[in-house]
Amino acid sequence: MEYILLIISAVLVNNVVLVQFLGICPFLGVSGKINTSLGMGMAVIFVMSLANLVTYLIYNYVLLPLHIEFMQTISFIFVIAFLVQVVEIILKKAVPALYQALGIYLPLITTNCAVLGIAILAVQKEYTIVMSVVYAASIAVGFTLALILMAGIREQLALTDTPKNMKGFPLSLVTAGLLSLAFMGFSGIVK
Amino acid sequence: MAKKLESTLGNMLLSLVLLSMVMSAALAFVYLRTKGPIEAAAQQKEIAAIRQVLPEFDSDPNAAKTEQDGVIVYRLSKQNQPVGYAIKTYTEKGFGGHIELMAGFLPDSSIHQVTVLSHKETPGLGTKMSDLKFSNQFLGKNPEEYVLRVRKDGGQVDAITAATVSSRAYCDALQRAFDTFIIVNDSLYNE
Amino acid sequence: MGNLKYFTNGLIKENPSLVLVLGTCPTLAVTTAAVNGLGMGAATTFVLVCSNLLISLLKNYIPDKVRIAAFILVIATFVTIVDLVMKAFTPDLYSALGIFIPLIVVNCIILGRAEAFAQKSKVLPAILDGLGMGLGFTLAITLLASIREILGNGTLFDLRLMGENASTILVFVLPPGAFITYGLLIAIMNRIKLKFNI
Amino acid sequence: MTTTILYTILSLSLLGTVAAIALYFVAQRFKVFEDPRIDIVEAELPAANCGGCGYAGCRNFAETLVKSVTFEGLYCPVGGNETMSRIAGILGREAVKQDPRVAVLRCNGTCENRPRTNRYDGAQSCTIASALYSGETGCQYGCHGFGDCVVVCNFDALHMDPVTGLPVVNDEKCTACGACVKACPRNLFELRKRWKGDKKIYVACMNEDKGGVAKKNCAVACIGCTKCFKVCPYEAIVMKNNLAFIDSDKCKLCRKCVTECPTNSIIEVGFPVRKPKVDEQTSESTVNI
Amino acid sequence: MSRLLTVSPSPHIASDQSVEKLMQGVVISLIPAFLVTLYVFGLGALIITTISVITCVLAELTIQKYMMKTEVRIHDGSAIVTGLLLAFNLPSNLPWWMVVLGAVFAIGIGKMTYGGLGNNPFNPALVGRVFLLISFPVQMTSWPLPVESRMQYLDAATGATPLGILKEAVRNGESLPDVMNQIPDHMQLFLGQMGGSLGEISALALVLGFFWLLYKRILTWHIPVFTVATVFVFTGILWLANPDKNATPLFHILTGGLMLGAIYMATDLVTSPMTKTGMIIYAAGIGIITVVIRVFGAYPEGVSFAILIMNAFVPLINKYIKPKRFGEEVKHG
Amino acid sequence: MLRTFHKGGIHPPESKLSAHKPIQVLPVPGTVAILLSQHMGAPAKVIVNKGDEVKTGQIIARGEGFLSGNIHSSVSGKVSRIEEVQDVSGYRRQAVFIDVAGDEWEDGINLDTNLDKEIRYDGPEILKRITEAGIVGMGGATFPTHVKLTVPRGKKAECLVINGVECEPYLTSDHALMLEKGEEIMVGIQLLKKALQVNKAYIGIENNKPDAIEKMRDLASALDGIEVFALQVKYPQGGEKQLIKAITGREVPSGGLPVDVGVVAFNVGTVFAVYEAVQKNKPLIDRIVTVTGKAVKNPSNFIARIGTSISDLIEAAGGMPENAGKVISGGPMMGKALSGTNIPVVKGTSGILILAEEESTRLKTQPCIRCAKCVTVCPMGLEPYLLMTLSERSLFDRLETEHVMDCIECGSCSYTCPASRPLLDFIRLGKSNVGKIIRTRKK
Ligand SMILES: Cc1cc2nc3c(=O)[nH]c(=O)nc-3n(C[C@H](O)[C@H](O)[C@H](O)COP(=O)(O)O)c2cc1C
Ligand SMILES: Cc1cc2nc3c(=O)[nH]c(=O)nc-3n(C[C@H](O)[C@H](O)[C@H](O)COP(=O)(O)O)c2cc1C
Ligand SMILES: Cc1cc2nc3c(=O)[nH]c(=O)nc-3n(C[C@H](O)[C@H](O)[C@H](O)COP(=O)(O)O)c2cc1C
Ligand SMILES: Cc1cc2nc3c(=O)[nH]c(=O)nc-3n(C[C@H](O)[C@H](O)[C@H](O)CO)c2cc1C
Ligand code: SF4
Ligand code: SF4
Ligand code: SF4
Ligand code: SF4
Ligand code: FES
Repeated sequence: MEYILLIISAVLVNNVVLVQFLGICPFLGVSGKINTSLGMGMAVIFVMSLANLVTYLIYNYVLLPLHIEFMQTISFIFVIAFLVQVVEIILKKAVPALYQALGIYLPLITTNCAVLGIAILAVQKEYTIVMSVVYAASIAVGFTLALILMAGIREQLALTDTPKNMKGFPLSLVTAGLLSLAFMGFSGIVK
Repeated sequence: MAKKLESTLGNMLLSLVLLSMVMSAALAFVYLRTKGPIEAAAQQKEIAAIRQVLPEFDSDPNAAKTEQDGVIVYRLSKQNQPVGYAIKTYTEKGFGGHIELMAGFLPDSSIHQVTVLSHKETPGLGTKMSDLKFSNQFLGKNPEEYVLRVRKDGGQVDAITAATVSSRAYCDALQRAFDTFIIVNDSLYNE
Repeated sequence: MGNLKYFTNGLIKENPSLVLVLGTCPTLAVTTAAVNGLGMGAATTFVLVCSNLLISLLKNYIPDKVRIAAFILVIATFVTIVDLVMKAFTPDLYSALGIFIPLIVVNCIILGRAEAFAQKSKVLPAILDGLGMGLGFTLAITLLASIREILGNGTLFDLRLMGENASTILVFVLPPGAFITYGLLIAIMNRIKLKFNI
Repeated sequence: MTTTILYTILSLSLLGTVAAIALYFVAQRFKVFEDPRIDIVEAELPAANCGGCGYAGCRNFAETLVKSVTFEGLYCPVGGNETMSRIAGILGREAVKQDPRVAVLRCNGTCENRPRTNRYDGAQSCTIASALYSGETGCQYGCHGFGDCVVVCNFDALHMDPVTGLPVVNDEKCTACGACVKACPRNLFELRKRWKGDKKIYVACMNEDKGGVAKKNCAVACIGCTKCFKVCPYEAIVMKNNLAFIDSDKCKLCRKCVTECPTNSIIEVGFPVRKPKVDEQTSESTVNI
Repeated sequence: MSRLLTVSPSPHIASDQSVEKLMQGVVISLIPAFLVTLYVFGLGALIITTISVITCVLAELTIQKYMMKTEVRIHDGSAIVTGLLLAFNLPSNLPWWMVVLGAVFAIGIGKMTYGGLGNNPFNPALVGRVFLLISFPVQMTSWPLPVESRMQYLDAATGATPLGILKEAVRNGESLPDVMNQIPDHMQLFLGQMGGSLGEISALALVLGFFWLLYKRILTWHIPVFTVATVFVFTGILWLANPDKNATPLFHILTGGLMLGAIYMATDLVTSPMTKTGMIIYAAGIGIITVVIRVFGAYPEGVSFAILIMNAFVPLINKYIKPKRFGEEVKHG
Repeated sequence: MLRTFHKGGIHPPESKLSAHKPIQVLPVPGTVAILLSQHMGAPAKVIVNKGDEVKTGQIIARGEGFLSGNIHSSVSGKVSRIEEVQDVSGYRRQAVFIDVAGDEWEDGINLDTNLDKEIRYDGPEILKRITEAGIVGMGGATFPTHVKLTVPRGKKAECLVINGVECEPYLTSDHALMLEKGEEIMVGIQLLKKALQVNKAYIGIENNKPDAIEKMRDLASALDGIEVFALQVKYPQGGEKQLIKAITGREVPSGGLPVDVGVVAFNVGTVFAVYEAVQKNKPLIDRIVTVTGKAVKNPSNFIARIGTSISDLIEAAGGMPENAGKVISGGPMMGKALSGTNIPVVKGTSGILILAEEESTRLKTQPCIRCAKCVTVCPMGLEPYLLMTLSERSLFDRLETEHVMDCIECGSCSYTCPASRPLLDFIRLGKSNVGKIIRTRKK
């Protein structure tokens, strides 16, 4: 039950993008096409879970014992940057088509503040190692959900005539706002 | 312009390690310089809160401090005359979960003043509990006769409109403070 | 004179928030109050200037292959410094900005400037660029934050602008309001840019 | 106190070392070679991504340029000769020189010249109208006037003239990308050699009908009388299917044909105004180059 | 020939449907519900509806004319429908300026930023309503008592909606059957004797309107029927599982904005799927989310949110749920 | 329960003004212009010269392409010129102009009107006579009938479907034909059955022609293997895929032909032409044309010689109405609007419809309100709103994956759209572009 609530909370109620404001740059950048956003979503799910696993270990087995918690940010970002490189290589070899599609966005996962932010949040919330990973995966699923919904809407909008000044970022942001408005309905389901 | 260093293994290692060392040294230095102030700031905040909820005192709050089930009680005095208790209390029943209050009780067990330390309530709704309009209704009330429950639930507290949940939580935290106060006060009388 | 354009560039023409649309997370998250906007802007500007400075100084001593790693190292250090300093000296602001202070590390603006500008430029332009970008960012998010604070909370820099009991439009301090206000602000910026041919 | 410093330095350095080593090997093993010249060439191209070169965008063209041995058939109409020779310099090759060109409309069937015979009421698109039927006038070769060409011009070089109902080329903006040539279902655009001062002489008609029919449907139609063909001293004019065509590469702008045409279907642009003709009979000899 | 013949591609005849007529049909179908609301809420209802409609139309006019500088198209009537439906989703004692704000938001953000009629992914009226609900939770959740405060506007006496009473009771851990006697019985619910938004109170009037829309072929039955059915089934399961904690399915479909939402808002042509299968998935989604929010969420009512959330899924549904193509199935042996 | 097809379809007002009007013979005009391109494929090759004397029924051009048919003189007289004349699309095409002199028929053509029931020939001979007679589909597509009768290798025809649906509003030529020439049609069906070696034939007639249904049922009951189906009235039931679905329940696969489901379909007019060609040796030189329209004085069904000017037909029906706004060759749903009336009748001309000025203009296009009505009515299960948008934006790859090539151009979508969007205009554009892409890919 605890896990179910955690998952619902992370995916719907406290959606990273729509409520917590993390990972907005890739959310705005990659949400143009449904297929790309699916790929990006999968990459993020993988990287995030892995990142939370590793950062959990580093925090609890290196930083805490040595009393250098203040090194959290710097060590986490290092680890994440490294992980992303690895994922990039795997993708390049294993699924070149996906690699082509995600193009410049893979490196952007490094600067996707959701990955670092969630790692830090998981530490703050003092989750266990399993919960930390489940939390990260659910958050990433929430990210993917938001990304795909957005991509669907944007694909549809691409076939309509939108006002000139609203084209691009403004319309994406307003749409994200309305999505977020709709997701407010889930508030209170889980704390 | 000088030539860039080549990307050889040696150079890469050297530059990264050197940079790491310099940077981490700088960090450690800043950490050590700010460690004191950070703790002091936290202290300062606590003391400031205590000052808000109690009449003037001159004793060191940390001198007389006990803890009961997560509720922290400070006993304050002025010129060795008891001024009252500042009780740092909490509840989990807020709309967003955890809420921390600092409540000041005079020795006659009446409430002197209450202030909110931290919360995760919805802006504009639950946050109104920090407003004087709400918190002033507790001034001078003695929970022994004053029922710390919202009117809906048969108490005497006027809830914040559309934020009954937060109001209830607030009462819950105060009640917890008062319960602790009774125990501590008793034990003090017994001293 | 020539150097001045590095400074003004970030203010309007390549304003990181309103034109490049980078560093969107803090732009959206912390802008519930104008003070937060200023604080966040200042912190970011500090990191931006320091990292631009250091990177442009070190540019010849960092091999290409590890440059991103090195940049991250530098940036992360300054972020941690800001983090510690703010925690020590402005604890209230620190708790309002929360997780978004450590997240300055991944703010795309900073790495972007390091990669696109500082590593190719001399020290002075690098500093000016950092300052301009930082200021542009600060101005933009303070503007956004002011709008949200006024409409959503009825205050500006915590000064009450309306009666205690006036109904404010809560949405503006909630997530949807952030997205929508930001979007409209960029649209207005687009229009201004079009009109004045910037 | 000192331990903290020590630990800090140690941990970060260790992390740095590991990262550096790992990254080094990663970089070594998974190197993907990409010709750096592609970037350089791409930077030289106008980045209009208009496809005028026949490739999918500027980057694609840059790749092709770098790969190919000669520049035969490779030409960026937007950048023009200057760009091409610069790129040739970069790649150490010979650029194909092409005379600068400009689009001209080979139809002068204005509302005045061409009486309407019916009213079109479908989707406002030349291609759709053209697929449906012969058009709003008797001429089945002329401009529909719904501006498909205007829509495709990326350079704002075309607009519809509401009075004539025909598109007008802005010579300054036209880059000869050829988009309009492809878009026009009636094939009315031609990329012609660009002369100094934007001088032009061309047959503004594509009507292949016999003279009588053509003339009936449009006052300025080419009726295929071959007078211009006969008068041209440079053999620049060819006759085909009752229609005259002036080859802009051979034409020397002598303007003899213009006066010869009985239906005024040859247009001259950018010349000083002619003196009013005194004598019809001798006009031929009075016209100088 | 003196007159020129017209030439155009086929077909040369067209049905007599038009956007204007569709919108007129919706307006006509709303008349019964409007009459009920006039009877129940009186003055307030009239004021809110008038302000909402006028503001929507003016907002659209202003934006088209002065900001987008395009052709003015208010004559298509969609702004009137949006205004009406927005009003129907508000309590009758809402201050006038909030109505104005909501209407401007609905049209300005919900519709015109996307280019106007036909382009908006979200239902504009609901965007306006949810905007108001989140911005002014106090005013948006205090409901004038039916009939009693008919002649008042702002200072009407207020009470809770049946769903609000239910939510509060569940939160306090009271047993449902006890609370139920504070709530009008099913017949009253059906006819409209309860507190609530203008248009949602009488299921009967709404169903009447629905039949008119079906008759005029403005709607198909799929979305409303499947939405209500899903809610019925889902709440039925919950009720059977724990009748002490959960209200009856009939209660759920008669209260709140479910009928209004299912018949008028979920069916907005622009923001609903294009195929029958898609519509069924969409309607089921609305039903499920509605119940989840009603039963587990902070808001007593969830229809508006459910519709907006499913609106966001519509492009995906349209992309992946295709009509069955002719000649698609296996060839005849 | 009447049979029909189940996907999509519309109910436009029927407006069959000329129903029950007898077929009148239009007098032979003074000159005719016989177009050389009256079928799907390449124009036929002329074999007469200017100044030649020709007889009625004499072959004047040979169809040499795969989808071409022979063309015969429809009158007797002298070839005055071989020149271009406007066809229904307004473009000028080659035609043989003949100045009429008398009405002398080619030898071997049986001119009597007696019913000739006896089936004398075997399959190949029937096919040969049909080919010679230059018969093409009279249902509108002018697809050469002999090609349809040659079943591709590996496929097998199992039944014949006869299209007497005439679902287009206004048109009544098939209806009139069934009423007056039912017996001949039955013989024609038997001939076609023999040529195709099938033993079942189904005739589909919409329920708004009860007299025709009754008559055909009567006739069929006397014969083996011919069955008449009354069908629910729904456009475009006459589309062969829809008709086959309605009658046999089979769906012609996307991109496939009716023979893929064992069916070959013919229009009743085609069947009548087959009867005349085989039994009477008469080539296809005339056809029934409905002249109709609300403003037309005498909406009528004429039998007219190929090459007659459309203006002659209009004159015969009472002349061009004062308020005529649009003249259409064919029905209001699929017919072609004409830019003038000086256009010769061809083998595919089933009707001339004159719309009044106020019916002629389209309403102003509005933005799509995504009402899904076009999706609902499309008989092919397509999404016209999407196809139009994709076509407008030249997204041809997606158009292809959205099955644009399946569109039968029935126009139901444009008819229904409340926003008056020119859906079919753009879908046609998309089809032609995608068609080009597919063809170049195949090369
Ligand atoms: C998004 C959202 C946020 C809310 N935030 C709070 C809150 O912070 N504090 C609170 O007491 N109630 C909050 N509520 C309202 C409660 O869920 C509940 O409806 C209310 O407290 C009880 O209603 P009443 O106070 O009008 O009796 C919120 C509701 C929603 C939908
Ligand atoms: C290339 C081609 C080959 C065809 N081959 C056959 C055939 O072998 N048998 C047949 O019954 N119909 C054949 N058809 C005819 C079509 O099935 C159809 O009857 C014709 O296109 C006219 O139909 P319509 O009037 O519904 O458009 C062929 C059509 C085409 C375009
Ligand atoms: C939308 C549509 C409607 C049609 N309606 C009819 C019709 O009413 N009657 C008819 O005989 N053919 C109609 N056709 C043509 C038939 O599809 C088919 O071509 C014809 O029945 C084949 O016979 P034919 O080759 O003898 O013409 C229609 C075609 C289409 C695409
Ligand atoms: C059946 C039907 C239902 C409609 N429902 C709504 C609605 O719920 N909200 C709304 O703003 N507009 C509604 N409209 C009007 C119009 O479609 C709407 O404003 C568009 O979403 C604007 O693009 C409706 C129209 C019709 C025909
Ligand atoms: S006028 Fe034609 S050739 Fe010239 S730029 Fe425009 S599209 Fe290209
Ligand atoms: S020139 Fe061609 S494309 Fe342009 S308006 Fe005329 S017909 Fe259309
Ligand atoms: S014209 Fe084509 S797309 Fe339109 S309804 Fe008919 S088959 Fe469907
Ligand atoms: S019928 Fe017209 S308005 Fe409706 S979805 Fe189709 S194209 Fe759009
Ligand atoms: S600031 Fe760019 S992803 Fe968060």
